[in-house]
Amino acid sequence: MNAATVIFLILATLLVISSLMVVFLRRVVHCAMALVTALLLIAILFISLQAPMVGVLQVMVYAGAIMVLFLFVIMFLNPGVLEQPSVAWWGLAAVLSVLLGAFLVPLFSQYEPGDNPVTSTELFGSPDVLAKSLFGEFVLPFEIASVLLLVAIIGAVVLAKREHGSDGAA
Amino acid sequence: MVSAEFSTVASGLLRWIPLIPLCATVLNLFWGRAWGNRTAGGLACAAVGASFAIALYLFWQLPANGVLRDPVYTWIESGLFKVNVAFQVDALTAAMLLIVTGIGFLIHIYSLGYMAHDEGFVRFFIYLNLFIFFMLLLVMADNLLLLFVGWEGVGLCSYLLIGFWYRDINNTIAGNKAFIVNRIGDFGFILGIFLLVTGLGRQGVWTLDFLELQKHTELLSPAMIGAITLLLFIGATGKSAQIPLFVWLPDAMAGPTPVSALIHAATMVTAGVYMTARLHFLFVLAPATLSLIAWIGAATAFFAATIALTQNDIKKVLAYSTISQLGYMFLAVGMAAFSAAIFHVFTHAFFKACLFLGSGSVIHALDGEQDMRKMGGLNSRMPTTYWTYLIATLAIAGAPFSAGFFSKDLILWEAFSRGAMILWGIGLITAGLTAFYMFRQLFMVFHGEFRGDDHAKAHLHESPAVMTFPLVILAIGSIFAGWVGAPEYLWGSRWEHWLQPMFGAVAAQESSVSTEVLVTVLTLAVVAVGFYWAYAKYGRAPAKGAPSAAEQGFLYRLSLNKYYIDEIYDYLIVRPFTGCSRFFAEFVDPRVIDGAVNGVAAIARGLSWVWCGLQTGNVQHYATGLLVGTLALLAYFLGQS
Amino acid sequence: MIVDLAIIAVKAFLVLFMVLNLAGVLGWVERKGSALIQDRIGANRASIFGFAGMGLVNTLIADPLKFLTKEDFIPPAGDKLLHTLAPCMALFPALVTFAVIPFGDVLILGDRVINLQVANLNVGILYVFAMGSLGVYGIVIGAWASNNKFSLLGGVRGSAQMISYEVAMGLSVMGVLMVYSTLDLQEIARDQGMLIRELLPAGAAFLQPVIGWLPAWGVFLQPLAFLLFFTAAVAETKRIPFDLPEGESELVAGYHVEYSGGKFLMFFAGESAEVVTAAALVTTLFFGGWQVPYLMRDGFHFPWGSIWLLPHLAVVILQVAAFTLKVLFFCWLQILLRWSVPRFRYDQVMRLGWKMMLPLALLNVVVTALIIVAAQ
Amino acid sequence: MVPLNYYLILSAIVFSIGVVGVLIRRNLIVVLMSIELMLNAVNLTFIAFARHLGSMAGQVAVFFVMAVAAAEAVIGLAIIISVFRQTRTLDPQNMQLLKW
Repeated sequence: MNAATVIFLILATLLVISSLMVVFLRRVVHCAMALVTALLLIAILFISLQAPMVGVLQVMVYAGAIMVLFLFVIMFLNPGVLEQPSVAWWGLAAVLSVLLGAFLVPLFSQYEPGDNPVTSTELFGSPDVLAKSLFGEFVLPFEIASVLLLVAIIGAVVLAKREHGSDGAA
Repeated sequence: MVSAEFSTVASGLLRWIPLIPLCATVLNLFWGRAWGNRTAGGLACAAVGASFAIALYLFWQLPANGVLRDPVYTWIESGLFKVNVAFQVDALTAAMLLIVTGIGFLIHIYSLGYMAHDEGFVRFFIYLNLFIFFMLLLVMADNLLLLFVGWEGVGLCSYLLIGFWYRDINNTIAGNKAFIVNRIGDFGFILGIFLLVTGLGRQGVWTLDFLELQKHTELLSPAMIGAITLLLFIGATGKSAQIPLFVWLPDAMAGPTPVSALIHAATMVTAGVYMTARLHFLFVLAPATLSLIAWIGAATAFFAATIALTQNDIKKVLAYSTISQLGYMFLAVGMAAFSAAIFHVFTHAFFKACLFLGSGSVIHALDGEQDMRKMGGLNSRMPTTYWTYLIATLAIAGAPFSAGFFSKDLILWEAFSRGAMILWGIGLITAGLTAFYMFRQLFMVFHGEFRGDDHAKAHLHESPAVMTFPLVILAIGSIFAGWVGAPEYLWGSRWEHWLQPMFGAVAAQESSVSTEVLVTVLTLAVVAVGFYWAYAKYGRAPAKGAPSAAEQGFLYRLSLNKYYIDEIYDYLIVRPFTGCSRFFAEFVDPRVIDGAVNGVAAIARGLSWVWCGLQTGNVQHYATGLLVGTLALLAYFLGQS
Repeated sequence: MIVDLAIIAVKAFLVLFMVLNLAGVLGWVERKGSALIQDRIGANRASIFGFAGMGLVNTLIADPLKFLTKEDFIPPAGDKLLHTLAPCMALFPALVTFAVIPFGDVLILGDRVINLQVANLNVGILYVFAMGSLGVYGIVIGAWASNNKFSLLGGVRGSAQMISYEVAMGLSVMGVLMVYSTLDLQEIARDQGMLIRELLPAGAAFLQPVIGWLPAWGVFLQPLAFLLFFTAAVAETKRIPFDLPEGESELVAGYHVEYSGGKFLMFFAGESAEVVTAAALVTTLFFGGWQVPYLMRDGFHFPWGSIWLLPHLAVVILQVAAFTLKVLFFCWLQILLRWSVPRFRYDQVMRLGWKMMLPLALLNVVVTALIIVAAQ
Repeated sequence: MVPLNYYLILSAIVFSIGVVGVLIRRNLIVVLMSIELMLNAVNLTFIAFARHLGSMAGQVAVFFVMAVAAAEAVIGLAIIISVFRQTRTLDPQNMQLLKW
């Protein structure tokens, strides 16, 4: 068990704990902060997997933009009431999800990594390599993604625009 | 046999002949009410007048034995089968063109006066123009399908115009009757077209073009031709009111009188004759059909004439006389004397239109009274109408040197010279009957003293000039129109020379002029007998008027009630048919069919309710469903590996 | 191995030390500067044992003492944990940003080549933005945790404002990245050592005598980007004229109404640290970073050809000094701004960000791209 | 060098936790956050495989997942806001109008 594995295990435990917090904490803001933590941990895992570009993007996009948006909305609506979970439903859902985990974990643990991983060069995961494949073979999906984002912007504007007469929350 | 095509400057004009009335129809349809009666009526008349002018021009342009063609565009093209919207004018079409547009023009003008006080004025002229359009389509079509379109179109217009005064239910019923009876005929007609297309198609010739058909007739087996011509003739009986489908025409008199004159006397009802003449190259190859046509024609002529003897409605008499004259025409067709048939169409158009318009003038004067027993002594009150009526009566009765004399005589001579003695006899007797009932009508209407009430007597008046002018023109026509077809022993027939080449050389009848003169004299004698009988019975002692049906004999009542044909049809055909359809409508459709459909729907709904419970509307439940499905798939694949 | 770690630790410590002290000094400079601008005597009361001289030193010691000895108040209805975490979240990103900012070229000690930069990321600039975006949390969480309407409003404003200006900021930098075609700040700094004449395409040779002698600094290549970036950076620091989240006049103190003592000090230090960060970024991206004009690794190479060789150590010292001076200049510039410009209205801030800076930045990107393509 | 399986198992666990959140939470915002968590678990798998197979495709895929996630979050939050304006609640159990 070398140092890398130890670090990974620490990160993994932290990640699992924080994601559990996301799901089981009762205050929405706490959930959001737990999720931010989880995202940062995942970003670190990315960087440790020789994907620095994606890792930093992860921090920028998720932690920097999306989660701030979540917080913004949470404060916008500021739902004071805490939810009352129904025990039976909890039980069913929990059992099902545990079942899912019970399916997936052994499946992945039995997965044969095949031959030893490709000894990647120093450049692997660097911005220009990513850019080359992104604007090379994946240029069409890239354009489509841009269209998707445009649609999302318009949709958000239309949805959140307060129509005349009715004054919404906040 | 004519197939030489001439495409002169004139041929470009062809399409405008039908198009102008159509344009008038559309314009009046949208803006007629806004423009008002005067403008709308003027527009309608002008349109038909323009068509008439073009028709005249083409008539002069038309080269001897020539054909003018104007292909507009390709209408249907499926595989080898190709149908154009194309117009053609040859001698036959030219004759029909002149009749349709000329008579139509006069009747339009007449209608201006006749319909002046009707609130449906604009609608009337819209229908009338539409009819002219379809009629021209019919006579100018260069293929059978386009002809059929016109055929159906005129049927539609006739229906619309018979039921023109739709507020009276009887008119609507009459319209329906005409339409339905025509459907029967048209069904036979379209079957005939199908048979023709497939019959030629099997031989590899996919066409309905008349010129093409004429070239390829030999491809068809005689039996096939017989069937085709028979079916087409059924269509003709429907449109031209022959036995057994003549019952609609008398009821069609419910329409306005100009309509009766134009559609149900001059033009539309002769469409059947035109069609047979147009397809003569088929009919001449089917002797059986021809003889059937001849017999049916003769029977119709006689039959209708006997009914006309006793009718008291002024227009009914004319209607039955029309049927009988049509019978003459088909007799000629049956004799394969197509030019004679068309000749009779030509002359008949003049005097029958004149008669109808005259009767219309009378009815107009008596505001709506049609019963001849309430008329009489009108000759002094409305002289123009009287004199024109008299001339037309003479013409139809076949008085010497009148239009009817030449044409009817020609037909009888054709029958005689072809040795069809029985048919000739029937025709001869019918001629006498014709003379009788026409003069009976003349005496009852115009002679003696007036039998109506004083109120009606008070405002008897001659019709306005706009109505009498066409009468005069038509009266002149009824005298001189026949002269173009004079027999050989007189100054000879230009008509024959002009039209005959269309139909190929007829078997030259070897018979001396003397016999022909003899036959003519015999005919005149019979006519004279008929005239005298009428004079004796109605002209001399008009005071007692028509005897009531009661003290008459059985034959009289039989004739008066039109041999109970309508009742017979009603019992034999209509009742069982309606009963059958009632059964289907009231039992089969609601119980069986709807039951099946609703049953299926009910089952589906019942099943769906079972599953509706699953749709809670809660997103998370759906998500759970997704998860369960995923688990199932995972389990399946894990189980496999 | 150990030595490398040691060197990294030393570099990290040095940078942290510098930044925090600079932040502290800024506090004093700010007071003095404001006093100067407002024509009054300021920050002359801090006396230790009656010794009031050396205002800087005194203030440096007195301020923290004052803050740390005050009561640390947590609003009872608030959220204890987050209320405590928030200041750290505010301070942390400002500090770690410096990890990727180069303060000098390589230092060669014997056979060991030391890169004068704490962490050499090949995605440095992105890292900077990532950290900058994390800065929002401090405000938002602090505002929410103190359960106070004013601070909540401040938090909402802050989050909205910072997100808006991050967009304009990132887009404005895009031009620079395209020019130097790298994300590595150290690389960017090195490229700015070139002269413009080395970049000029053959087509624009006639410009040689005019601007050919200029160093290829970002400000010369991307003037518009510099303006936009500087404005956005100032907005990111949430200082006047962009101090809507605090807005004393309408929100009392905005997101840190409920903060006092050490936690407020952390907010305060965080703000100062952000000022320094902004200055450092502007320097690195647009003013050659540690570059001294015409100073190569072995000495000065003037455009008119004459060469003045220098020992390596002197070169390194010159570079670090140059970097520090530039940073100080921009810090001073921001202070000048803060005390001489009135505050925007909130809608004005939003309009400026979205309707003026964003389109301009996009335009800049497009134009730059066109020029680059044309030059090739 | 950490074996690939570790990352896979970790992402599986995180994914399952996210599923739990989606199923049981009665606050739409948290549900949305759980979805983000699931997406990130998948991203982790992508990156791990990319590293293992030495192909950039995985990282590019993550790139696109991020784009989609951003769009999804924006639209989802907008919908949540407008729903909250109508019915002053975030509880999906109170939003059951959309059925037969």
